[in-house]
Amino acid sequence: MKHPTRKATTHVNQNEGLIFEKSSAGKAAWKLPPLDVPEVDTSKLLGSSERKDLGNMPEVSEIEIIRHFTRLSTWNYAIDLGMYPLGSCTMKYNPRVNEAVARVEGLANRHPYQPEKISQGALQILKTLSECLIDITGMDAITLQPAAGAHGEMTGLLMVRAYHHAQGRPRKKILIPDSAHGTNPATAAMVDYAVENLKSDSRGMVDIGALEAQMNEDVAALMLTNPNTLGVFEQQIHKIADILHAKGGLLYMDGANMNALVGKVRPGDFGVDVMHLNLHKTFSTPHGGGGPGSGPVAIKKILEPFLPKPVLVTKTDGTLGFEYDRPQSVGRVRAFYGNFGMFVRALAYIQANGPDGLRQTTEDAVLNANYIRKGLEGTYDLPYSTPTMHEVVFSDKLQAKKGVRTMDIAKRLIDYGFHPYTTAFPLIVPGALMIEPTESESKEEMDLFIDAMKSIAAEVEEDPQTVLDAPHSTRVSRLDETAAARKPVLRWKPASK
Amino acid sequence: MKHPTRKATTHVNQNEGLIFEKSSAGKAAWKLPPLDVPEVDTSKLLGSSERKDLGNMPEVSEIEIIRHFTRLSTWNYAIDLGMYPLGSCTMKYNPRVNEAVARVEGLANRHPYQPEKISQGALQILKTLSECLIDITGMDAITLQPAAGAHGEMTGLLMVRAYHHAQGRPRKKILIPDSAHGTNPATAAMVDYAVENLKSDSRGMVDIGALEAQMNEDVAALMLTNPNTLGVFEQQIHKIADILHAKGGLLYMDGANMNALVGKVRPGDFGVDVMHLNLHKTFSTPHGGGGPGSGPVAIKKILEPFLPKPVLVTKTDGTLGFEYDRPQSVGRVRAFYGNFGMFVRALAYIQANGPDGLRQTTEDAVLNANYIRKGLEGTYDLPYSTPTMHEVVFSDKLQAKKGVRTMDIAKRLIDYGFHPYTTAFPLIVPGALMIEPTESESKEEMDLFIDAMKSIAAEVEEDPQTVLDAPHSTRVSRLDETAAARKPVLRWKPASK
Amino acid sequence: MRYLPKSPADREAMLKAIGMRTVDELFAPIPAEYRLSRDLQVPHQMAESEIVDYFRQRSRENGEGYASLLGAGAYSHYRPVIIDSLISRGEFLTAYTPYQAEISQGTLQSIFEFQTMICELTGMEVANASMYDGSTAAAEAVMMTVRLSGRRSVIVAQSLHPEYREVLATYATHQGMPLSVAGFGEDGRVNLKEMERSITPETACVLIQSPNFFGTIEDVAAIAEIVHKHGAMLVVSIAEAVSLGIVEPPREADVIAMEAQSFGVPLGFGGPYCGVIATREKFVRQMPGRLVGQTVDKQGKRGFVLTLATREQHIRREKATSNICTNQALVALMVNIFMTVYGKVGLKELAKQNLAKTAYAAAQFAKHGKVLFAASPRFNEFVVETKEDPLAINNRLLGHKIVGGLPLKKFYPELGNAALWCCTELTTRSAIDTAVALVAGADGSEPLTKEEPTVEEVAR
Amino acid sequence: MRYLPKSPADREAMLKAIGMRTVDELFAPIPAEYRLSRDLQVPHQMAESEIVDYFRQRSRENGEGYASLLGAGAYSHYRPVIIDSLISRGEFLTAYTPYQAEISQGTLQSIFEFQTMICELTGMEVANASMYDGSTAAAEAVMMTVRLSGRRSVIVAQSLHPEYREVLATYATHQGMPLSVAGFGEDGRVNLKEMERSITPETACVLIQSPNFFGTIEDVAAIAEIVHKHGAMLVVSIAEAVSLGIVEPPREADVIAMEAQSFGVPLGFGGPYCGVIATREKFVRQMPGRLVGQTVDKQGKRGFVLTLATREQHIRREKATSNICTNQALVALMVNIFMTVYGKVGLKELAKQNLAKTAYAAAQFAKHGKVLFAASPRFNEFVVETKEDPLAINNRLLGHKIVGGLPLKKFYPELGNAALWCCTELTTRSAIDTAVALVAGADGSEPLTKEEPTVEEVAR
Ligand SMILES: Cc1ncc(COP(=O)(O)O)c(C=O)c1O
Ligand SMILES: Cc1ncc(COP(=O)(O)O)c(C=O)c1O
Repeated sequence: MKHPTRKATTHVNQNEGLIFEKSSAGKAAWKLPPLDVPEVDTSKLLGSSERKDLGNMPEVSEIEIIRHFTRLSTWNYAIDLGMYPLGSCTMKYNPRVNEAVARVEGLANRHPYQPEKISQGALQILKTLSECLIDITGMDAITLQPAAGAHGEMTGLLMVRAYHHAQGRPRKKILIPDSAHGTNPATAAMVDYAVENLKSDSRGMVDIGALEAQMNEDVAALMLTNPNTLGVFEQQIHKIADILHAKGGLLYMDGANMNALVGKVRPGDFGVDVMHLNLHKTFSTPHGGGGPGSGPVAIKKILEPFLPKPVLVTKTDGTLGFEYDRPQSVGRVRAFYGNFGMFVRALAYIQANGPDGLRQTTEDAVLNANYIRKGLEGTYDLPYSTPTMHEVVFSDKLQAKKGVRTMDIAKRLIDYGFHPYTTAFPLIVPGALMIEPTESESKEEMDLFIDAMKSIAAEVEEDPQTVLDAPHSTRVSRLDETAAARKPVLRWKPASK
Repeated sequence: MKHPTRKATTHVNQNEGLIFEKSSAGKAAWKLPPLDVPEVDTSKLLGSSERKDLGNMPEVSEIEIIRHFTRLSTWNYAIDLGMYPLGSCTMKYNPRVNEAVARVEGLANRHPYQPEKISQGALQILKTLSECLIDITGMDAITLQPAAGAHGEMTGLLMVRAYHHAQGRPRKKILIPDSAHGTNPATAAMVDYAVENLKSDSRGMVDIGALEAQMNEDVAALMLTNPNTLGVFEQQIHKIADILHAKGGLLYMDGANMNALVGKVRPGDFGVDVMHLNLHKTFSTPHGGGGPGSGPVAIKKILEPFLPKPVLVTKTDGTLGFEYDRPQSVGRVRAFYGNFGMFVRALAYIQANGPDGLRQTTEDAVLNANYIRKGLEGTYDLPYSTPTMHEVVFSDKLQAKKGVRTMDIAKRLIDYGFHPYTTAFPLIVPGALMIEPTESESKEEMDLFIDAMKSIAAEVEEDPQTVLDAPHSTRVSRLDETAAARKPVLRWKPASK
Repeated sequence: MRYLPKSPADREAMLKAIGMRTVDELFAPIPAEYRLSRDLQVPHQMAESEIVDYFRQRSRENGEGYASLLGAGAYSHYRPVIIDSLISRGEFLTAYTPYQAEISQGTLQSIFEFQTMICELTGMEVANASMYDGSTAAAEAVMMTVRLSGRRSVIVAQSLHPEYREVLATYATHQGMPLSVAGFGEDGRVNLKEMERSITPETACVLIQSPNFFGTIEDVAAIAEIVHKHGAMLVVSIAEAVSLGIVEPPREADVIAMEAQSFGVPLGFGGPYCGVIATREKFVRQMPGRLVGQTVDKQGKRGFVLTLATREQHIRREKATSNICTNQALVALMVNIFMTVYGKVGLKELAKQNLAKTAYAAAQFAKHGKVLFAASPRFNEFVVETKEDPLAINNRLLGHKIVGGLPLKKFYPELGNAALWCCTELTTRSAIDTAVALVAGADGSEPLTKEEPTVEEVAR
Repeated sequence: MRYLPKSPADREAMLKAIGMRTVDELFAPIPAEYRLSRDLQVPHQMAESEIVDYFRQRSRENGEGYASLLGAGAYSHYRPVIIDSLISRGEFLTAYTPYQAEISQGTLQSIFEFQTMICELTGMEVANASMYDGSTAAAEAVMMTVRLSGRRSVIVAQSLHPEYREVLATYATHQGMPLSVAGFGEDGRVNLKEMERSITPETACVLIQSPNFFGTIEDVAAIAEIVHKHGAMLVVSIAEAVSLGIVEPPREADVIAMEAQSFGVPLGFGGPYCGVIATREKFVRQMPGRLVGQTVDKQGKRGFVLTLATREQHIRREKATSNICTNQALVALMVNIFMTVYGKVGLKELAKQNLAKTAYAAAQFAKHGKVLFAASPRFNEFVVETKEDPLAINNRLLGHKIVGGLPLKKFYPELGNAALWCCTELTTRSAIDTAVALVAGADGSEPLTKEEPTVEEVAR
């Protein structure tokens, strides 16, 4: 490339077919111990329910499986390899001690229905994590049951809905800023609320005037992300809360961006009634290629009766247990007690940090975002000059003149050894470049990122085609997503059939 | 490349500096628990022995360390990535269960000096593994103390030396075939024996005539590798043993190639008096970038008094323990009891295989070598047409005509997605291509290897320069080893100094 | 803090570059009155060794070392070691959702293989990349049929996992979808007549589980016939994935909602697990969750991408098929590796061992308690009714470090002193014998002798 | 067999390609009379779950859960979790010796960093890539001085680890090198006079250990002066690497032979550990073992290669500096990661904690036994002489799941009822107090009360 990068190069990389293409009858990666009870006659036991054939399931050996997945893994980018500046995703370091403690025998391999009296260890973890998250958010109570952020949103809105019902005046709609993440409106729809868009003002914050105008007795709640998806802190936050509360509405906060606030300010203190957290963002549990996550929902007292059941309680004898008799509960949102393994990791993260570490973490996250903003301001268009917290959003306005869009720049970043930033939203910024470095990036790594972005901007001027054709250094070039959607091939089929 | 390979391509790969280049005062990846005893005054306790400064030791954070070594790792080839056909190295699959059991608390974290009565678990492992290896080799006794093959060679020759001393007629020299691995002569020298070369016959086996001529009362032993480094089984093996024994000499077998024999034939049955095994070859313990290994030495009764101490014994009360009172012992060859962690892995490998698995493994290893020989015969010169066991040795004779040597072909293999074969020996084959696939390679992988080798042979005819300049697909091109040796830079130094 | 890659000097230099003097300036946008002036009330910063000790201690307080005969939606199967070796690779563990296909082919191809194997095992045509768990997958599957059928009421089998029923209720009631329950008969299976009676022209679907909560295998064909006759759809939930190795999958279903935890996912006190939805090709555009599809790059090279995203929240917002975003990707990878290890033959043999252990255990329990629904085919669970309260029995078992079956009173008061027991390939004969002896011991009959029963006995 | 990637059909096809009908033909070269017709007498093929159970059982029979106060050449320090996360990556674990530099840069660069850090810590100019362990490293270091000095006799300190002495004896005697021993004085350190007296014009080197086997720090400067005065070389063995964080390294040595096990290597019942040799640049060509050097590729890009191979067996055969081939690479990587984690400041703080725990323990033991060599500086070990036989004391401790100090009778009969105790950062105060109480209990004096001693007491 014209502008050589100090960050990456290319290296020989193994090809690998689909596992089915390696299968051959008689190969096996399994062996069962001898049966210590009598064999049984399957057909006698199962009759017509007996399965005879497992179709095209593969038959391969252990070494082939190790190589298959090891080779596949080398085709991925990962936090462990470098900066992963996806805005709103908070791709921070995933500590290895979290993985180690999550695998401790008595935590990894115990059944959710074993008697509470022999489950005090796990329950103690739920309790301690709950207390930590309650103090971090400044709320009064919490449920750890939701499996992810969106699931937490649903749980939160269900409580809002139950609350208004209990008040005897159910409401119809949820206000959602146009800068919101897609799960917010999708969630509102799932719990049968109408979605009403709320527009942002010129500084990228909630338009107070519009809010006052749109707020009425039909509005169940406002779903606000704070800092919002522009990385901007809603400075009028308390005014917003007042407007809602004045008309009996509730303030829901999408806590996806808590990485900008932990230890510095608490949503509970600025008027939030209900919020979710993403343990897989703020609290360092790994994204694992898309999940699992965990989306605890923290609430104010007024919503406590509506918590999903069961609720963790300390019993009269001082031991911990679950309370199932919760007449006003919205009910269960999933089986068992939530993604326990993520609770272990999140608590380990909190313990490794302590109060000082958490505060420093937040400060570094905000420092990093501002450093990148400073480094790229001028090179890329900054649609909102409002102060930046944990992430900064540029637009491709300048590059678009040359026909280069945010996705092209993103793909080009790959050649420079980085994972792209977020391009999908916020919708209020056409051609958005949404960049969140998190606290886990060193100055060295960020300087390389800034260099890369500047170098790409220069390429856009000198030879845009190089950028439009990117990536050039990957084992596959840009993939045809349109074709994939037009004639979906969603599974492998044997050539013969 | 003219001949595209189906095996590999190139992909973006992270650069990474030296850890020292990332260091900055105040960064840390460590934290100690609070001290539960009083602080101490270091200078008072240590006086002039107190160290004040740790020089240029790095200061970095945990995420930087994870990325540093993860990035470095992606620059390596490995068995987990593909075929590793290094002749004589037996690069077979390293089962992951071996790693799991080696890390079980009571095996990984126990002290070698803890009382024997609470060490029965570890001692039982030593005993069971010893019994397995004794039956596999057909010998009478064994020591697990040596840390690697060469260490085993030394241990074995020390026993040979002690044996001759005990006989009252010390001897001066060791006979070693010209096809032997470098450690054989090096070891003989280390135990103060003169090395006498023994030439091979036209079929690549020991020249019986020469042996008869050279054998006399000065010869302590013959160090024989069987199958030898050509992958050829010494068909006259018993004759060889007889010639030695007739003159009071001993037959030492280098067991590095046991992967060709396990379960099919036992050295103890064909006249071997002493031999070493490489657990990191035949018994699947990982090479780990060069070690650790383990080189047990199995012997016949006559050598038992000379075993290194301590020796594992079953005590009168039925428990296991070590015997230290061994007046004729050659002494210790290392502290403690050997590379215990490797014993655990080797035993797990034997258990996973059982008698049938071990036999099948040997058969597959020999089948694979013969399949490759068949596939490349004609394309590459085969200096010895004697039947092949676990490995096959070609020469670069045909390609040398175009000025392409074995090392060039080896480097070109890298572009085709394979690790090169062994080029360093056997010395009796100028320009050797020493190929050992092991049993761990599938037909698919070997067909790709054969294609690659044929394709390279074709390139040598069409445009040798491509081969001479290889590799082309790696993050660094061929490195200047001469310069490295002429002005050795063996450590990093701060630019300033 | 040891995770933070900055030295004081770095922070200084960066602040300087930004043109600020203090870190506080960075937080100026936050109204002063809300800024936190105190330390958070969380544990003090701990050393790694302290953290490990803390969780080891919790582990010891959590039934470490107890044998368990519990199933009921969470199953204890052996997890091949390579699962953790592979999912621990940073390239899988610390990657995000594979939106950027060119540097995510590893995750994408593995999901494509996952989708394929789920199809092979369930007999469906398409499967998604995962859902939160079996309970939410079931609820989302029901929502799917509501969208597909244009009908809004739902019938759920009482033999469906009670907690799955609760979750469905949570999802459905708040959307004003009428829910009715179809009970089970003497044989522990859905009461067909009762079910048929409750189907109305407004019935979007019937949701059943097979093997059901009692471990009994439902007559899916018969149920499907009735359901389809009335123009409704059939959703089948599968909670014990290993059953697919030996039990005919519910091919007649329109949608299958599965919990794949049995395939290599640790019990983990209830999560994270791995839900999946599989269905027919024609229904795919109403399917929730991510889907990976095959395509080609500019050179025509095979590659994989996330596809049909127009179903999803990040494109369709309030019109999406679901609000799900983050799923259970890494857990799905565990499942994928498990399915690959056992494969075509191993899964069947594994399932057979589960069957054998369970048949043996049921026969033993039958001597000292009543095994309910004994005539119906079952996989690896069975219900035993005892004179004594199962809670009392379980307390006795705990004394022997054995966790007994799940007392059903809580979910099915009508079943009285019944408990749900489970055996897998990991359940040892001696654990079974000990448990049986302890059950017997309290039932008046003499404790079992330890001698092995003959095959005839077992066959009975 | 589940590790073998072949189906029966594959084997058929391959045999056919080779032109053979049966597998036996492949083994025709082996004289029929030697071919094994029976199964090997090894355990039957076991399932992975059985293998795991087998070793878990052995683990339970191996002192699992006992606290230990043993040192003596093998030290229990905390191992940061990331060590195993990183060395478990297949690219490190399953790679061979990095002879093919272009696809081994990961291993090569990490060894280059290892060599650098060992130099920084030891104060030497060059270090090799590793030796088998501390004992063989010491022996090889001695051989090195024999080659360098042209002299053949060796003096070894009696305060060197007794097993290291045994190993040296094995290496030396069979090469006809005279060995003599230099005893230790009242202060537990090398008796300088005795040492000087035994030096002759034939003395190639003096080999000492510091901190020595008793944990006492030798006066290396004084020893070096004497040794060098007589034209001999000084080899210093370091068995407790963590001491380098707070103890001045033996910069006056000509060769340092180290055991780096303390740096992140599990105790593992004695191995694998990590030996390493460090020396001066001018001696490098007589150094055994692999060396990594920096160089450039054709484009001038920095890279690393194995270098100075002309010292090694695969090039020089019988003229090599040693026969070592396979070394301890993966263990050296553990050491490398450990050194990187603790680094410049952490290593010092870690060493300080070891010092503090040991000072506290020694002060406590001093109340109920005689702490020998008390006046000399020590790191984390100390010798306690008791009236009672330490074996009896240790049996009492075992009852409390504590492994007591190493009775020295076996190695030093002259020290009578003395035992060598060790404390590291992992030794808890309560373990120390319990041990002390149990020692005291038998010495007639009343058992210690559990109340914490005051700082004054400890300082005493
Ligand atoms: C602002 C915001 N809200 C909600 C979500 C949804 O959270 P989850 O993916 O955990 O369901 C995300 C995730 O990207 C987000 O960035
Ligand atoms: C034939 C032969 N002998 C001996 C050795 C030396 O064994 P080690 O490297 O374990 O010391 C090797 C190792 O490559 C070998 O191939």
